[in-house]
Order: sequence, then structure tokens, then C-alpha cells
Amino acid sequence: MSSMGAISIWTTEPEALLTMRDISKSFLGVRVLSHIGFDCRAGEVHALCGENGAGKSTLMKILSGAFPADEGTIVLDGTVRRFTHPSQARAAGIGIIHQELSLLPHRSVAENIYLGREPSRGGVVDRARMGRDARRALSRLGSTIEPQAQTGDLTIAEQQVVEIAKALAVDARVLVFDEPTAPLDVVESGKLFRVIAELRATGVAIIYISHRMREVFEIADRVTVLKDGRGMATLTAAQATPDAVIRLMVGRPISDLFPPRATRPPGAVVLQIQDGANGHLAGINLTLRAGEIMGVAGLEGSGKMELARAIFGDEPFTSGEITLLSGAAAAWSPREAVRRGVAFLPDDRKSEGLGLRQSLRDNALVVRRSLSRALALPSRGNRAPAIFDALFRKVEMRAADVDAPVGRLSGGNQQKVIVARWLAAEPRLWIVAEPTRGIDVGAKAAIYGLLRDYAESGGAVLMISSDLTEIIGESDRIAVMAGGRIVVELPPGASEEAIMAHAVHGPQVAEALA
Amino acid sequence: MAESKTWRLGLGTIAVAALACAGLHAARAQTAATNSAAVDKEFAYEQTLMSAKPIGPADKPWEQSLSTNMVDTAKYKKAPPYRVCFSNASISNPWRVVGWKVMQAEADLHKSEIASLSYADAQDKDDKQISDIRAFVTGGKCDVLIVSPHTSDALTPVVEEACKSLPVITFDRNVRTDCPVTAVRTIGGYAYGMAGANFIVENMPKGGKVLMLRTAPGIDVFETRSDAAAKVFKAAGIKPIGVEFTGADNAKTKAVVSDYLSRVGKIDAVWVDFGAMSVAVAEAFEDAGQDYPIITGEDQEDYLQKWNQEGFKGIAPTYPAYQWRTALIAALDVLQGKPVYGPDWILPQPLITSANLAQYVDPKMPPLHYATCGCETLPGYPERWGGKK
Amino acid sequence: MTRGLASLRRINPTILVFVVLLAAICWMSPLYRTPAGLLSLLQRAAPVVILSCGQSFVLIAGGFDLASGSLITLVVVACALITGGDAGWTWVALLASYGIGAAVGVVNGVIVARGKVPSIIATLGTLLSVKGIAMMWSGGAPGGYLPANLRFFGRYVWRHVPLVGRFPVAVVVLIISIAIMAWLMHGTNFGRLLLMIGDNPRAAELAGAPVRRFRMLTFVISALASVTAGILLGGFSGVSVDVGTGYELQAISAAVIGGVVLLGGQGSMLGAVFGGLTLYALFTLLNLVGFPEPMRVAVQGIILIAAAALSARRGRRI
Amino acid sequence: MSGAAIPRGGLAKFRLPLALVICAAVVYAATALGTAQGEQLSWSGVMGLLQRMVALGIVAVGQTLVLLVGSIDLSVANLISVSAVIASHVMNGNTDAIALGVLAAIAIGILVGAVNGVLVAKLKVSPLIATLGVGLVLQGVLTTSYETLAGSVPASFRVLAYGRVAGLPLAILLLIVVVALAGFVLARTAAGYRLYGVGGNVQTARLAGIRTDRFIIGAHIAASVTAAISGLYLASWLGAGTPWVGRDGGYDLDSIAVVVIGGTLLSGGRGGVAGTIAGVFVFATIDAVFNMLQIDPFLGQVLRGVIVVGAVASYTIRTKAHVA
Repeated sequence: MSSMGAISIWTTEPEALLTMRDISKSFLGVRVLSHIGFDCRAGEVHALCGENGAGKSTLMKILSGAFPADEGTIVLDGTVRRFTHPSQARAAGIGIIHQELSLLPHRSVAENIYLGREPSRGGVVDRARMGRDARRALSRLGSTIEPQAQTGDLTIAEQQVVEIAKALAVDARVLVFDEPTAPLDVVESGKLFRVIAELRATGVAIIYISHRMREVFEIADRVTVLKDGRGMATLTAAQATPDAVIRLMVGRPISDLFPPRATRPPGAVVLQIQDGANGHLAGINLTLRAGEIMGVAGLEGSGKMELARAIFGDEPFTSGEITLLSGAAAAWSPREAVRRGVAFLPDDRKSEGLGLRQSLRDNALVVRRSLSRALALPSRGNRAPAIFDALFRKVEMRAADVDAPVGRLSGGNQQKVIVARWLAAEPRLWIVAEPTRGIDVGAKAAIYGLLRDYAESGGAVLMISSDLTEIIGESDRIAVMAGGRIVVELPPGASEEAIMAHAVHGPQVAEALA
Repeated sequence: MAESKTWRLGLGTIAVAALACAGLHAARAQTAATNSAAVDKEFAYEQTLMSAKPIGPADKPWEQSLSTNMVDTAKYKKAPPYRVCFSNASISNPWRVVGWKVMQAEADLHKSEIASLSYADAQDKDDKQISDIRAFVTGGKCDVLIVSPHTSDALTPVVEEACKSLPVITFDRNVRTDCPVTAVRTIGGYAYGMAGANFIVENMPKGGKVLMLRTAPGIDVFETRSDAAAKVFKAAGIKPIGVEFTGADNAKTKAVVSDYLSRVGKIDAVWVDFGAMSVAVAEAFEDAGQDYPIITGEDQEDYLQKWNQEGFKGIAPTYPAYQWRTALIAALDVLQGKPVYGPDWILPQPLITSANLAQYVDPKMPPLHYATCGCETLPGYPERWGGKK
Repeated sequence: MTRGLASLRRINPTILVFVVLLAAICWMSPLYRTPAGLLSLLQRAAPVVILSCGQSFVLIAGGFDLASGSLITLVVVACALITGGDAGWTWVALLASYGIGAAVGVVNGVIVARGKVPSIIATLGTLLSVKGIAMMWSGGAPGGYLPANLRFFGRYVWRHVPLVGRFPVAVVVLIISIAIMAWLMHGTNFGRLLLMIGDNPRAAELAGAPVRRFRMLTFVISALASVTAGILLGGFSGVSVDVGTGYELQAISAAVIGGVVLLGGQGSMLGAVFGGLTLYALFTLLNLVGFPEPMRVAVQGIILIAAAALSARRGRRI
Repeated sequence: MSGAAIPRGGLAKFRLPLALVICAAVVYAATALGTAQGEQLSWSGVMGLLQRMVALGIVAVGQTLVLLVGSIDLSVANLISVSAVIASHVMNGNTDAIALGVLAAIAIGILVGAVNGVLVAKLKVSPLIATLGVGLVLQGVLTTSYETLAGSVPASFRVLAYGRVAGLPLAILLLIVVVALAGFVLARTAAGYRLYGVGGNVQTARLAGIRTDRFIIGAHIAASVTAAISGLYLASWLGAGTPWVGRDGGYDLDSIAVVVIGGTLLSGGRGGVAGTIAGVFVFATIDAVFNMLQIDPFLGQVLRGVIVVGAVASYTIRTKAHVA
């Protein structure tokens, strides 16, 4: 670690464990961070808020040593540090739980937790000790995951727990949580907050990044708001009201994210499922009409994603009767579904939604092209940019450079490209999974509006989400899933408590209640 | 910054590699002319063999020999039928394919004596051939072992091993040990190489341009052929305009010759170390709209037929495929206790000239057939070799 | 950076390299200064260029086709055996060749798209099998010549053509092949979707693209290109058993030199064409310079690495 | 990617290799008995079979490491030739020069591996192209300089390939040592764990503080060293190195095929040497069985292709994800 200059300096805030000061960073001549600074004390939860592209992740990547800052200093425990490789940041006691899960699916849980710092003697790994330590670290998080289990077999929520255990295993003095609850349901999130509270009690400095405002206000001691690569303000918990934070983030108050509910009574039946079942699902009965948005809630592993995939034909139903627009639709493929007017917004944008190196245009036209004749000229959007302009106006996006690779766009804009792709195909049924995961408030509002417009114009929406605010705010009806079944259907505006009760207690209790 | 540094590092590595290549190439040029005394001796020896008269039946060159020494094989005598095992380097080129069919046809002649002809193909892999031979020896199902080695040095120890348990016959390439009962071979590469070169020297106008085409460097048989030709040309004061490796690939041969034609305008003779390229050479001249030069070749039918048809000046030294018959005949003789020529059974190596071309050329045979197969009287001729009746 | 410079950057650098090589070739040899000379260079480069274009379809969709060299051998052997030198059978042989090609392509495609075998392994398997079939069918040495009207495509040169003098038939075949493949890649939904499939097959599938069928088709296109290349090669140089050996790596090299990115998602027919031309021009130049043959292999290796390093460097700029 | 049904944890991870070995062994034994060649099941018959594995086995171990780290090495075939030629040139029949010859071959291996690794890890050249290119350079240098480098190994060096210890051929011991060493490193050491990490996900490994470039370069060096050892073994087995020994042996594509047949992912992060050695065993038995059955070599080639594809397909076919 000789490359780290260690200069003792006098700090203005002696109690701060970590201070990032005046940090600037440019990529390809575009300034993404401009003189940002904040500090975090030992035993404090400091939240970073900001829309996508505000610079939160970039700032944390600089802290983790993924790449260096152009300007500015990092002071840790009174010492100026400069990290050029993540190993240096780790050695200095900085642990990060990344937004995207970064576990090795083919390795065991213990091997993942101790990757890069395996307990070893003379290079030989002490596997017994590693297993013991892993079990202890996991139980500290209230988890009973088997350390020898293969990580790829775990649910996303369990993997998130492993990810946290991995960060804790560094004996970190500073812990960064970057959107840790994105894949977690309410119960799992609750467990995580208890762990964070414990860590805070032991004197760890915690930096917490989340788009879920409710969480931020629940656990943060202070909140720093970023916008467009600049630090707007640092507020104490008392000062940080939702309105104040959101105004700082987006520059204007947002009275209501959600558009008003359906104005017309639902129309013709679009989708009807009777006794649908496959390896993950059982006894699914569901009717969806034109003009409706149906929300599907449930914990991780409740089968809500599997339901989406079954209807879309990705992992189709193996039994039951499925009728789509009055035609039978059993055991089909995504392609067949798309041709029959079904659209699907996947929950994982990067791995299931986009060709990151392809242009915005190619990504937005992929559905139209898939539906057109293979040997026809590439879809007319190529020749008529007007269609594009109209489309992008609809998704409130500036089609500044339609020929630039889509990988350069922010998460929110990427999501809008996928939305535009499906709007262009004019589907009859739209399955959306976690439509606003990891995108900022502004983009969220836009997408809620688009979904409602789509329903109003005669489409049917099935919205799978782990975000209960979203389920409650957007849905006309709410289906709650548990154990691969739909356990209850609730009216719009049902309370979070009601949804959770069904989701947690599963089909038996739900039946008992009925 | 760091990026451009590694970039430079990479370019540097490449540059060093390129320099190393160039250096090694220069070093090679220096050592090419070593060992000339041994070469001269072998050269002279093969020259005398070419004009010597072989013993044995005149109409069966595969039973003839230029070495008169016989080996006693009484100790190997056994009662028929025999289990013959054959470890072959490969059948990856037409000569070997023709030869393997010749051996199988020869075996058909001896149905009563041969119980089985077990075959192992090494697919041009030395290490597989070693294992193949060991498996034959271990298997205990062989009365005699015929080996056509892929590489002489590599196969020597395992052949020595095999000699301890059963009689061994080698042919085509041989091994560096005397332990086999006999090693069937032809006169050699020097004789092959000098025949074509001599013909060029005698027939080419003075000051003519010669292009030498070679298959690949480092392979013994091709090295001796080109060494001999180079020696002949040097003695005649001819400096070839180029020596090129073509990998015996037709398209490449044609491209190389065309490029030479475009560079030097006219070529008077093309010497090849392997007859498979000769027709491609002829076609390059056709396509360039030029007259045929002297083109040396081999007994492959496509060349013979082209030569016969177009009437250019040609000559075909041979590497007779009838040695595949000889190997099996020798194996059976050994088991019957008959003395065989040995330790070297040197077969005659016919030279095809315009005078005796008619005797070899046969339009009914396929282009990749070898005229010195000695198979005309074997069962299944000509269909077995893809010919028409 | 000025706009002019930026647009210069967009030009495929392979074209510049090719122009430089061509200039060097012309400087070395007067023959290539004439249209007829350049056309004969094109004639000889045609098989590699066609192969490189066909291979690019597979590469862009994320796979590899190692079986193309073996397929060339099989085609030449098949033509020789079917016609047996008889011109009357030429059309049958041509039809049969394309039929064989399509079958090999479908087999490759099915193994990769349905069997989920990584294409490098799948086509390695078909490489062995196709070569083996060619050898079995011919018994190791094909009997029979290719009739003149079959060799016409690869070998014949029209003389006394106005303006250029001599015009090889192979160049016409080359132009038609490139036109068809460029249209498929750049003028159809199929081609645009291939890029998406190569970049992210899962995303393409969930957007309704027929991923498996298109992937399969790329192997068929590559195989048909190999058949065309085989007919040209057999026509140019006649029958031999190892006529196709090594062409699969040449085709991949050419595509990479032309800026096609391995594992998919990036590449163009223009690049593939100039990649093939560059590779062939390089061989020709080294030949003209009198560079020792074995070292040409080494130079090919260095050029290949440099091209890939360059495109990796450009790629990182995004 | 996780769709392939590979059992996990403890002994279970040897299930696939074990199944391959048992299948191959049963076919071998059945063929030997069915064709009345029971001698092939004797000690020396089996040792002969195992010796077929040595050259491919050693280099396949190295190939396993490179594939695990998410790279690939196509230069091994030519490097084997280079090593064999250099070793026999340096030794040149001289017993005293054995150590020097071995050192020279290993040193060349390290150098070539480092070049491969730097090209892949630092210059971000696609590993297929980088190693193909390096292989071509080696081939060019070798064919150009072969005459300069002629030589042969001394008889005492040939003990490596032909010697026996307690009836067990030394060569097989050598293979066992190489396999055991690589297996130990992968399964027991921190370096092995991190290698899997780098192959599984470079970004993850980097964020876990692992110097990923070093592992990629290290794996390439290890692979090249195994290729050099294979070359030394072949020089000992064949008496002299030839410039075509590696290429004719098809060690580049064969080594990749056996590793993949053994269950290692081409994309890295999963697999191990046990599977690889099982794959090598399968290849060795194919050769031996075809010989016993007297299968026409061309038909043999067709069947080999079918077996390679079939073996891999048998467990990839259930994969849900797209593969290319």
C-alpha cells in the first residue's frame, strides 16, 4: 500500500470519521461530479439522496477505489487517502454493498463472503474456519443460509443478505449501502434495518443510498442531497422532510407521483387464466380487463415474477386454461406472446432489457423489427425520424443522439427506451415488472403517467412490484401472491398492512381468513 | 496514462518478437550449407543406385531390390494363418490412401495365409503411434508388425521395444535402429531431387530462370530432394530466381507462381519437391496466357495426364506406392521363414520421362492416383482405386 | 476535437490499411497497376472475402464457425465425385453443394441454438465430422476432375472486356455474394436484429426476436458462403484433399481485422470485406517482397493481434 | 448460466467426472472383452491406455486454469512444439545439459504466457485472437529457425517418458503430480479461490480487492508452463522435438474440448481439473476403442466429432440461457 500518501492534517470536523471534500470527476470531458463534499461520523447513518445521474454512485465508486477522482481529497480518520484500486479501499476499512448484486453464482456462500480475503495459512485456505466465520456473520444478520450452499441457488433476497455479510466481513469502519433494499421485500428490509441499527451502535459510519424516501427518513441521521453532480445541502433528520428533500432533488415539489385512477369502467376481458400451474405456480385464477392496471404484490419467492414469466411464455404454464383476447394461449414462447399483443418490461434492465452497445434507435425498434418480416427493410423508424420524435416526446425524453449506444444513458432514460419500444408495438396486454426499480423520482412519475395513459387508451396492465407504495398508488386491483398462488385480491387503496398480512402469512392463513 | 503505457509495452513486445523472427531467419541462412560432406556421399551413392540394375523379377518392381544382402528369418517361421498388424502414420494424403489400398489388395491375394490384418492409424501424431504400437505389442494378437513411422526419431524406441517380442518390418520412412527384420525403402530423396534438376539443366536454354517450389521446411524427405536439386543447379551455375514454400496447396501454388510471373515476366522452368503442385503450376501459366515452361512433377495421374495432353517438357521422378505391397510381402516371407532382402530392402525408383510416359499415364484413373502403385494386377483394379474400367 | 476529425475516426481503419497495402503492392509490381492486374488480385481474394462475410454473420450474432474450412473441402470433393469430370453434371453438383452446405449450417445451428453447446465446441465437432465425411466419401483421394464449366466460376477470365481488358468471373460472383450479404446484414430487419441478438440474446428474446431461428440462420449463411468460396477455390485451383484447410481461421482473422467484435454485437459487412481484402493484400505484398514463407504466418499473427488491440482500444472509448 | 444440472458441494462435484470416467472405462472394457482382446485390460494394457493421456492431460490442466479465469489459449499447440524443439536443441544429446534444456523450455513457456496474459489483461485483446496470433508468431519463428535448432534429447532424459517406478510409468506420475498440484491450488488455496472469482466475474473480483490482471496473466503463464512441460514430455517420448508435433497433435482445440467435456464453463468461473482429466480419459479411450474395433480412420474422425458435441450437449441441452 505504498502508493497511498499518508499526510496528517487538521480537520475542521474532528469527530468525522470520513470526509470527502471537493471531489470532481469527468468522463470523456463531461463533468459528472463537481466539487462535492460531505462527511460521515462514526455511529452515524448518513443518507445520500439524488436522482439518477446526480452522481451518488460515481462518488461511492471513487470512495471504493474503482477509479480515482480528478480533484479533491478523501480523509479517513484524519489521514488523506488516495485509492487507485479497490483493494486499497478495502484495506483501509471501507466496505461497499453494491447496487448490482456481484456474487459468483457457481461458488458457495462462504467462498463469496470471503472472496479476496480467505482465511488461510501459508496460502492454504482454512475451510473449516471460513465456514464457521461465514455462519457467524450470517447469523449476525439473522439469517440461516447454509455457508456451503451454492450462491446461484439462493433467492435474490438471500443473495442480498450474502452481499451484506460480504461487506461486513471486511471489518469495515465505513460501510456503504447502495440501494440495498431494491431486491428486498418489506420483511427482508426490516431485518436489514435492524442490522444497520446494530452496526451504528458499534460505531460504524454508514452511508446509505436509496430511492425509497420512506426508508431514508426511517433510518438516516443526516441526509445529503445531490443534484446534477453538485452537493445541494446536508440536512439533519429533523430538517429532512420529504418535501424539502424532494424539492432539493428535483428542483420542484412533487405533490403526487401517481396519476388519478381509471375514469371508465373496465372493458372487455383481455386475459383470463383458469387453474394455471407450472413448476413454480399453482391454481392461478386471474381475469384482466382492458383499461385496468392490476398490481401483483408478494414477497421474494412468492411467485410474482414467475407469474409474469408464465403469462409472457418465458416459463409457460404447463396446465390450466389461458385465454388471451379470446384465443387459447397455452405453452407458448415470448415471441408468440409478443405477436399476440403482449408486452413485457423486465425487472432487470441491463441483463434482460437492452443491448447496451446498440444504439438507442436499434433498442427502441427491436420489437417492431421482430414483428415485421425478417427480410423487409429495417423497420420504417429508420427512415422516418418523425415516429421517433413522437415516441420520445411521449416518454418525455430528448432523442438527442438516437445513434449513440444506449449504454451511455442513465437508468431512467434506459427504462424509457424500453417503454418506448413497447409503445411502438401497440400491445394489448402489458406485463411490467418492477417498472421503477433504481430510477429517480422524475422518471418514476413519468412512467406511472405512461402506464395510466396506456390503460386509459384501452390497454391492460399487469404490474409486478416489490414497492408497496407503487402497488397501492397505481393499481386498480391488487393481487397478493404467496407460495406460488394468488392468495387474495384486494381493492384499490388497500393498506400496506393488509397486503403484508396476506403476503407474509401465505395461502393457509388467507384461506382460513376466507 | 497507465493505459498508453501498457499499450506501448504491448507494441514493444510485438516489435521484439518481430526482431527475434528476423534474427532467427538470418541464423538459418547461415547454417543451411553444413554437413555438406555427408550430403555429397549420399548424393553420389544414390546416383549410382539410380543407374544400377535391380535383382528380382523385371515385371514386378515391388519384388525387386537394389541391395543384394539377405537376412535369414528361420527363427520367425510359423504356421499360417498369420495375424498381421500394421501401425500407419496416417492416410492423410492421396499417396498414403493409394498405398493403403494397395496393401489391402495385396492382403486379398493371400487370404489363406492371413488370418487378420489389424490396422492402427496414428492420424499424423507421433505420440499416438507410439501408443498404438504398444497396444499391438501388449495385445499379443500380432505375429508380425508392419510400421510406417510418422517421424523416424520419435518411433525408434518403441520399435526397438516391439522388436523384442515380434518381427517388425518398417517402410516409407524408417527408424534409426537395425532391429527391424528389414526396412523397405526406395532409393531416396537425393535421387528424386536430382532427376528433375538434371532434366531442367539439360533442357533449359542458357540463362533461363528457374523457380523452386517446396512443400514445407524441416521434413527430411523434402529436405533431401531440394538439397539435391540445389546442388545440381549450383554445379550448373544456375541460380534459382526463388525458393518458395507452398504447403502443397494448389491455390497458394498458383498465386505464388502468378506473382512470380508478374514480377519477373518469364519463367523457363519450375522445379517442385512434390508432384501434387505441378498441375497448379501449369494452370498458372495457362491463366497468365504464357507458354508452359519445363515443369517437373511426380507420378500422380493429373500431372501425367496434363503432360501427355499438353506436351510440355516434363519429367516425373517417383516415390513408388508399390512399397506398400513390398512391406506386406516381406512380412509374410518372414513368417514363412523365407530369407528377405535386408536390413535394407531398397526398391527401384522408376523415372518417368517422355519416352516411357505412355506406359504410366492412364486417363481412366482418377487425378490423384499414383501410377507407380504396382496395383494393375491386384484384385479390384481399377475400381478399388477409383478408376473406370 | 473538431467535427472533421471526429468523422474521420468513424471510417473503418481497415480501409486505410488496405489502401496503404494496395499502394505498396502497386509500387512493387507493375502488373497490379493495371485494372486487369487489380482484378486478378480480387479474383484470388474472392474466396477469403466471401468467407469472411459469411463468418461475420455468425460472429456478430455471438458465435464462431470453425467448420467452414472443412466444408470447403467437402464441397470440392463432392463436386469432383458427382461430376467425375462430366460437364453435364455440373448443375447437379452445384445444387448438391448448396444442399450440403445448408444441411451443415442447420446441423451447426441446431447444436448451438437447441443443444446449447458453445459454438466453438459445436463447430469444432462438425469440423472433424465434415472432414471425415469428405474423406470417407472420397475414400481419401477424390476420383475425378472438376469439369471446365464448374471451374468457370473460379478460373475463367473474360478477355477483351472494354475499359478493363480482362475480367474474372470470380469477381462477379464476389460482387453478387457481397451484395446479397450486405443487404441481409444492413438492409433487413434480420440483420439489425442480429446485432441485438449478439449484444444481448436474452433481451432480444424478451423483445420477441426469434433468437434461436436467427442464430441458426447465421450458421446456414456462413455455410452457404463457404460453399460459394469452395466452388471458387475448387475452380481456381482444382481438386485436392486439403483445399479448405485453415480457411476457418483466415475467415475469423479477416473479420476481426475488419472490426467485427468477437462474441457479438458489433461489426459490418464493409469491415468484413475490407478485412478479407487486407489479409489477402498482405499475403500478396509479403509474397512480392520475397518475405520468407514461414514468417508470413508470424506477420499474420502480429497483424491480427494489432487489429484486435486497436478495436479494443476504440471500443473502450465508448 | 446456472441452468446446467451440475451437482454441487462436497463429493458431489466429482459426480460428472466420475460418470464420464466410468462410462469410458466400461466401453473400453466391453470392447476389449467383446473383441477378445482381454490383454488390453492387463496392467500394461491399462498403463498403455493411461500413457495416451499424458501429453494432452498436462496441457489440458493448464487450459483448465485459463478457461476458469475466463480466457482461452490457442497458442499451446505451437508452444508445445517450441518447447520440444528448444529442449532437444539445448540438450543436443548431452546429459549434462538436461537441466539447462528443461529450464530453457520452462522459461520460454513463462515468457509466452506472460505475453499472452499481458495482451489479454492489459491490452484487452480478445483472448482467442491474442493467443491465436501469438501461436501463429511461434509457428512462424519455429518453421523459420528449425534447422538452426535441430538436436535431440539424451537417452537419460528419455527416462521421463519410458522409465517406471514400481511398475508405474514415470510419465503417468508426472501427469498425476501436475493434476494434483493444480487441483490442490484450485480447491485449497486462496489463489485458487480468487482464480474462480476472477473467472466468475471480473468486476466482482476487482471490487473484492483482487488484482484481477495478475490472475489472468498468472493463469496464462501457468497454461504456457504446462504446455512447455507437455513439450518436454513429448521430446522425451519422441527423442527429439519436431516443429509439427504440437500442431499435428491438435493440442489446442483438443485441450479445449476435453476441458469443456469435463464440465468447465467456457466463460469461466466453474469447473476444475477433475473433470478435465475425465475428459482426457474419454479421448484416450476413444482412440484405444477405435483401434480395437478397427474403425476406419475417416469414420473415426466423424465419430470423434459426434462424441465431442454429444458429450457436451448431454449436459448443456438443459441450459435455459442462450449460449453462443
